Amino acid sequence: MLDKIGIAKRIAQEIKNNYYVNLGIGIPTLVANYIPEGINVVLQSENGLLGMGPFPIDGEEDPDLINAGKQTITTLPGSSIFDSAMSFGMIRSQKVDLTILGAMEVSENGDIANWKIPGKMVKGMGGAMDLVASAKNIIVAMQHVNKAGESKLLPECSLPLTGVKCVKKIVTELAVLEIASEGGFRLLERAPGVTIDEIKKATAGKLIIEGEIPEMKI
Amino acid sequence: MLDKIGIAKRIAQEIKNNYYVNLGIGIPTLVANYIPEGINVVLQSENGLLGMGPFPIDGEEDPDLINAGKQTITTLPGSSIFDSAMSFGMIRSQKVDLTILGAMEVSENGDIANWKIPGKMVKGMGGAMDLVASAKNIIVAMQHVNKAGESKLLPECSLPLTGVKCVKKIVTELAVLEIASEGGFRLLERAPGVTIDEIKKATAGKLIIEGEIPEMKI
Amino acid sequence: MIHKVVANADEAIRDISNGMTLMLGGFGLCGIPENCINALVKKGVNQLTCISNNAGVDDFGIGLMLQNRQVKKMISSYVGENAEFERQLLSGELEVELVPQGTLATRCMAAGYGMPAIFTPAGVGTEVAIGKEIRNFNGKDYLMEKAFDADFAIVKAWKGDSAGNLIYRSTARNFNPVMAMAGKITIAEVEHLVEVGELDPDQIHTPGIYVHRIFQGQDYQKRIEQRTVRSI
Amino acid sequence: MIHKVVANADEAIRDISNGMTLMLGGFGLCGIPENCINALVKKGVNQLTCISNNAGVDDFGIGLMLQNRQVKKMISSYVGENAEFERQLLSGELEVELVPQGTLATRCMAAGYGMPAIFTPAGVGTEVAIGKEIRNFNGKDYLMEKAFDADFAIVKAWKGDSAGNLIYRSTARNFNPVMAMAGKITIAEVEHLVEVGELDPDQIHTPGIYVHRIFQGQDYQKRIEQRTVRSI
Repeated sequence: MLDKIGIAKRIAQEIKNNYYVNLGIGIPTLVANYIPEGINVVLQSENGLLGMGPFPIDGEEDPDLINAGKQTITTLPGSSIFDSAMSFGMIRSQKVDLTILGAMEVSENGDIANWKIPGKMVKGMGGAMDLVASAKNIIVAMQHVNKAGESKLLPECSLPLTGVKCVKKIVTELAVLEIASEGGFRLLERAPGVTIDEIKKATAGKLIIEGEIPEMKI
Repeated sequence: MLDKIGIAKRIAQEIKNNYYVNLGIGIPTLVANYIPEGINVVLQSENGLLGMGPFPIDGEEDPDLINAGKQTITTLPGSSIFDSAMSFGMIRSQKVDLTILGAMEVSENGDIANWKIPGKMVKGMGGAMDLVASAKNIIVAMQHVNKAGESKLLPECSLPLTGVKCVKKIVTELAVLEIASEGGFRLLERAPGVTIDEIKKATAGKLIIEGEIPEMKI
Repeated sequence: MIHKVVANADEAIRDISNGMTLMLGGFGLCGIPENCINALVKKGVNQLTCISNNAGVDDFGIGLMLQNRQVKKMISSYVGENAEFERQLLSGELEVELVPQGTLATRCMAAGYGMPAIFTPAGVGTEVAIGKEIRNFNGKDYLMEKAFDADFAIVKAWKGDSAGNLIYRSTARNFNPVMAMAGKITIAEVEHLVEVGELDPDQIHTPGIYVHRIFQGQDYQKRIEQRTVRSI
Repeated sequence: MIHKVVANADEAIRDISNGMTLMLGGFGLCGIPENCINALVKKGVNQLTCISNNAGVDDFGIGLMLQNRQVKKMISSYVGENAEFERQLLSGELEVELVPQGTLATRCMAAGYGMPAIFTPAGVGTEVAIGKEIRNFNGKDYLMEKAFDADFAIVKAWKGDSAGNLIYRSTARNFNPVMAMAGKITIAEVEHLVEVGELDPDQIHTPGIYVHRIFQGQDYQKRIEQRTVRSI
């Protein structure tokens, strides 16, 4: 079973050389720390920055320089700044190669819900709806089950949707799965020490298991 | 009867303090030279400049700095440069107070034709269609009759239109006229030494003459 | 050049009245028009519709206007940092229209570019699409979203000149340029007000034609919402 | 950072082939990609559709490609400086689609911003409107105009870095930024190619994400179409 850092490390393996990547808040933000050596990647922050660098050292925080999670950050040589319309312009026109974000629920046809719990939470969708509606490749980083122990991989989402038929891959503490074109969660890899039965038990939606399922290499 | 400079001088009187103005090619360009003292005006050039200055002095031409007529120009303190999309964005959103342009024909309901003579001339509309479709106030600077002696103020345009019901005022070598809301060319002023009969003879569209018609003050 | 300078925030917002629609620049607390917000709180104008990506925090930014019950409706993409906001919303005191962030930005840009509506795939198949026209282009569905219509846009820039030209600094740019284009009247507060001629025309982000009033802001706090540092 | 530098124009245009659609930046002869145009002429690729505000003059710019009969169709707003163009058009050798200048710019921007279509009042009631959907918003008619779809966009900038970030100079900016965003592949030629880190992130007009290939241009002529001076 993976911890958050393990999930981030496994997702980092999905990043290919010369990718432009948008990282959501939470686990996705951690992915930046584990990008393999020799892989060139440019991080896009949808508040208007390409080439996001690491957090600043203490005392060098700049209130004018934040990421989409409102964290103080830095730029890198080659960074560029732009306004919000251009930022989502490049997202809509699919210049961003990969979007990694969290989710409350994912359905077996690739729907995602991550912005609202009716009557309880009204934080808003931020840029998530724009990202999932346009991104060529969307990977979800999340826990396999919620705090009540219920599966977050469902036949259909119960919460208000963020986007439909858009998720390509899911990385959880238990497994790597992809959305099959015919519908269903195709199991690709097991987390170290996790059995297929454990994954079955934690997956409410249709789980597709074909052949040997290898263990992840982290 | 006015010469081109006279037409430009008369039109210059229409420019109010703190106006943003777009000047077309030809007579409209001359208007810039006769803006009254004490009137602040900013000239917009649709290729991407606010705050167009005078032509450069000999030897200081910059090939990167031209107006929409492709003439070498200069900037002024307070100028700004932008791309073509923003330039027409500010035109469409009516931030430009006044557009002055030439015409081949104007109809009595304010239609204008100035971009094409079928089978003969195919230069294109450039920015004229955008300007006439959006400008709050459009003044046409032109000769009252064409080279063949035919009126250019018509019941209906015979040439392909640039825009419909958009011209507000016309200044020719003979007269100042406005488009009446009910249709027709309302005569406002005569050029020095020009009689009403001469204007009538040169105007094919409906001419509205109410009360005394004063002579222009240039 | 046309002179746009006013003395201060109070003068800049003098004719903002009850029931108006305002756009307010900024992302989180970054690049928000602090001086104008404080002046609006002081003036006490209310029943406002505010278009802003976020709603501030409880004791800063638009949060101050919420505390003061000046806001009738918020149009935002993310409002998750504000307990008073959540209370007013759940109690029904505050109307909220949540809009995808890119749609919010593009509806501002559409207003500034004289485009009455735009098409975006964001929100297709979700409750954001309810009641909206859906249109298929090249096999993909898009929502038609309308340009915003705001009485005032209030933005914060780093530098500005007396002709209203603006330059933003770093990610404090965010929504400010698109909102600056979109107000019937646009007010800009700047950290550094300079004379015309001091800004390079090639570097201006918002041309002065879009700005009606500009003033030198005072006492910027520029609060940081999530101070995050790394160990060396 | 992602490295975008290629050796020269020939390498940059290596895979442009017959029948493709190209966008070419510039207004008149100002800010045109001289090096790439010369390389296209040398390569002799033909049956091209060219989207460009103007068509050059007889012996410079896109005029060279017209002389060489490489262009099947021009999509432009103003083509009045080119006798060979007019001859080919009147003889039927050349297809021409004339587009209002603002519509041309905005259809490029729409492609770069992932918007399949835009609305503009330009051309309503004229032959430009023939066959197009008309839509009324707030009492005013607008045409729906589609985003362009170009295989390559070819632009010229003043400075650029190896990550593809671009800065334009003065009115040589014109169509270049909107076309840079719009190509499936975007090629930028620059007067000054610099290392990453030398350009201020706040001053970049075209972020590198939009640019796929960049090279240091050579021997710029930068011809002036209408040299106009004043007496002192």
